Amino acid sequence: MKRQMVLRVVGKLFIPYMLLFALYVQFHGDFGPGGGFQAGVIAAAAIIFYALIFGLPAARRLAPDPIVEAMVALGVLLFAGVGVAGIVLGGNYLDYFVLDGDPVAGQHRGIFWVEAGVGITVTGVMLKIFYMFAGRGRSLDER
Amino acid sequence: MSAFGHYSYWITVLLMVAGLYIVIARGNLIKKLVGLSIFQTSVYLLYIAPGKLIGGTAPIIADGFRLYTNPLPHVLILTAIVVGVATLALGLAIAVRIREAYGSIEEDEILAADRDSEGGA
Amino acid sequence: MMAVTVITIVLQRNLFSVVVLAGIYSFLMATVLLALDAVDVAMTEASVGAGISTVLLLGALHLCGGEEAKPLHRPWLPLGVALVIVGALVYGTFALPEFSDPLAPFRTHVIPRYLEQALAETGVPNVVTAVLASYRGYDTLGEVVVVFTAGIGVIALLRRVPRREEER
Amino acid sequence: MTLAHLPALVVVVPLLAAPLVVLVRRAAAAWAIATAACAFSFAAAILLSAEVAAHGPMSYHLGNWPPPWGIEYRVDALSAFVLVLVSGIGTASALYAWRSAAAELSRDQLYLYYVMHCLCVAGLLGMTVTGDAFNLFVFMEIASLSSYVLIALGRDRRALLAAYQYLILGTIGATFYVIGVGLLYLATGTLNIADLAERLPQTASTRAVLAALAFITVGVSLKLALFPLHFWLPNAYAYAPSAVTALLAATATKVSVYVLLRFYFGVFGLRLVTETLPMAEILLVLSLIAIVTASLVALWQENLKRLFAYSSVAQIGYITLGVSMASPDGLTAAVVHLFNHGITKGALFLLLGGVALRAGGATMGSVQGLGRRMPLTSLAIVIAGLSLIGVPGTAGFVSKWYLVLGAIEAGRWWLAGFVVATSLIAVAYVWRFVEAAYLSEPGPATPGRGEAPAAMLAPALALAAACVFFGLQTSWTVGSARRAAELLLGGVP
Repeated sequence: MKRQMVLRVVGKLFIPYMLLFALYVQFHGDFGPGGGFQAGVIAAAAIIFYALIFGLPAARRLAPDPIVEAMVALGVLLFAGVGVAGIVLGGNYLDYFVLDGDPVAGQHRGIFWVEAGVGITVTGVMLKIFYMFAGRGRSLDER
Repeated sequence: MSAFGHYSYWITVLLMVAGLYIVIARGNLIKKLVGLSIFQTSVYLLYIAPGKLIGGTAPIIADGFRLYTNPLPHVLILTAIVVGVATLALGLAIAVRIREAYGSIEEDEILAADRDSEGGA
Repeated sequence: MMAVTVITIVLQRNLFSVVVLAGIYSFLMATVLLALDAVDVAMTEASVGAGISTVLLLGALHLCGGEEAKPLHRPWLPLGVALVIVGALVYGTFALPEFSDPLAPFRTHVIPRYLEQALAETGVPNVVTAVLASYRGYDTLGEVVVVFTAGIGVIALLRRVPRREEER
Repeated sequence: MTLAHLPALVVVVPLLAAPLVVLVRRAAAAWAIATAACAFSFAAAILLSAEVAAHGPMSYHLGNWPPPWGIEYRVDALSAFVLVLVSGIGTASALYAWRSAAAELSRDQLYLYYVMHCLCVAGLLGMTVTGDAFNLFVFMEIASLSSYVLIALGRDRRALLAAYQYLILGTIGATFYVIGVGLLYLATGTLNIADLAERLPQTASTRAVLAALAFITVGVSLKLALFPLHFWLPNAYAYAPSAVTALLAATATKVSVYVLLRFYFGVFGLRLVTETLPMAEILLVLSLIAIVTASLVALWQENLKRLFAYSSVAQIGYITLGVSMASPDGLTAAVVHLFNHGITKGALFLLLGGVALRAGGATMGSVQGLGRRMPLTSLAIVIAGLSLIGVPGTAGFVSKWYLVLGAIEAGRWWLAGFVVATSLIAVAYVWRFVEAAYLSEPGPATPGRGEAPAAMLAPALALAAACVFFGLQTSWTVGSARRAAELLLGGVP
């Protein structure tokens, strides 16, 4: 795999754009198709490609395990935290209306953060699962 | 009531049953999981196909369109897809562990292995 | 097309081809969904079903090895179960509204508010996003937690354990 | 202000605890967070149940969207009752896990165990309290995915296979449920349970509704291990870690029964369930078969965890028997038994976990002479066993009493006789334990003198004491169950 120059160059060129595309899907979800979940999958796919081309250790340097694991938890916390913020500000759980003086702006803000939470967790989980399966195979081969 | 009006349901049913058949009839743990995801996927069609309006458009509000496809099933199915892939990942993880513990992913062989170890104990 | 793919999956015993066929099946499904105007769902299905699932299945296959043994069971019982379900579903769906019927109950009840007011109430033109993140935001929280559960579950199951597991 | 938010908080707090635990990672802190979250839910559930008893059902609009557009949480007599059971057992099992899980799992898996524990409890609570059919599915999946992992964490390699089989069957069950809900949605256009109940009688597609009823019944029956869909249960219970067995045995199947009750009486309505389709008869026959065969199979088990797992299948039969009567007494019996059997089985499996920890396994061989070596534990097992049989003075008696009353009320004397007769089989398998523990000399597999660690013994003894307490003091359980039964039979909740 390491000798395939073309693949490496193309990969290097493409992967930043894939991540960029993921961000676009993440934040454009309000207007077109897309949203946190799809963006998360695309972002994770970008790094998985990176791992396929440059090897798993390289990918693990790019997105180290502890960070990925923290992402998994932080996304859920962010989402649930937005909900709690609703209660603290005097509304119901997951009430976005109270997040801003203007209800519609509050909705927009709520949706934005919630989608961000979804994106973070999904990226984290997909990467983590991939690491787990791929890492398992490696250690088996070595034995 | 025309047969064509329900055509989409029937395709759904066919896919569903094929998936379920794989799950029940096959002994290979991984193939069972593939069958399971086909079974789940077919449910997507059950929800989404009836929501389509001929002449309608995707549910993104814009000027110039009045007919939209039903958005609620889309939301539900997005959730269902996610649940499906979560189940698949977990199922595969368990299958991998089974393979390591038993050295096989055929249900019959595993059950036989268990019976042997029980008989020996 | 999809039907053909599925039947091939049923008959095929090489797991590698099964997995690839399942990927193709997902892509076909995504196309159908696109034709049904479910853009968000189609996009997810293409990336999840054809992308992530296939990668996962291949990863697992790499760990487990490829061929399926000959089935020992007689297929009559599963076939019987399958036929009963066909019966129940055909029976049930016959009375449902026809394809693209604009007066079906699920078009006149809850939906109109989403379609007419989502833009004004949430400021988001993509109704799917509006419903997903706001009206039914709690479902989405649940969905994220499901993903989270799966992620943590896979960690719990596949992380290398220092202690050798006991076999019995 | 807080009281009004409790319906959401009771679920959200354990849900929030899970990612927190992942970030903390240290086992002791993880345990503290998980236990605190469960205890909070328990307290909230008790408050809610008092509130509901005083002021009637509460409804909570998540995201402040009124149903049927948004998702509604609904607490009434029945769901508050189940909430108390689930969160109570969740707390006991979390306390217990401090020593038990530490002994059965490796150190770096421990915090993951607590994550799954929180998620499982949150999922079950969410299923109970939700008023939305699809939301119920989502939380069902949270609860099931986490329970697959919990079972797979068992030490024995057969735990993996049990978890896999449970995963396949559980997913089929959940998918059947989704198909049923989908059919209902296509027929009525709504997902809110109360709204469904209102709109169902007007729908034109009765056949779709009947098919939905069938799919939901099969799907939920898979989850609640109704005979003949119970294959996954004994292995799953036998090989899971002890604290998990107690948690699942006492809550998971019970919540599924609750879902079945909700749909039968809260959505489809009595007329559709009992008159259009012969559901009551089908349930009755299946329950009877379940009670007899599972009790008989239990008689021959050497592994005590398996023995009581089969006994669970039989006891679930008693619950569905009560459901099938569809009368006030029958339903009261079903709901009370749901609770009483929950605490009884919770106590039993926690105690057996203590035996397994000291002896390395809970088989008939390892409990020989246990009465002398672990006197408190064996005494408590006997008490819980008596409750399982339904001896007067224990919780089990109360529920069987109402079951018999319901049968007599319906003019089915033979059914009342049947309930009493099958209890004799339970006498037989509990006697096997008594015989081994008190009448035999300690064998080579019997543990030495000494009880299980206090952290394990205390929650187990508390539950065993609860078996007696709720056998003598029946006003709260029977009162709640009675109100729940009236609510269910009153039609639209």
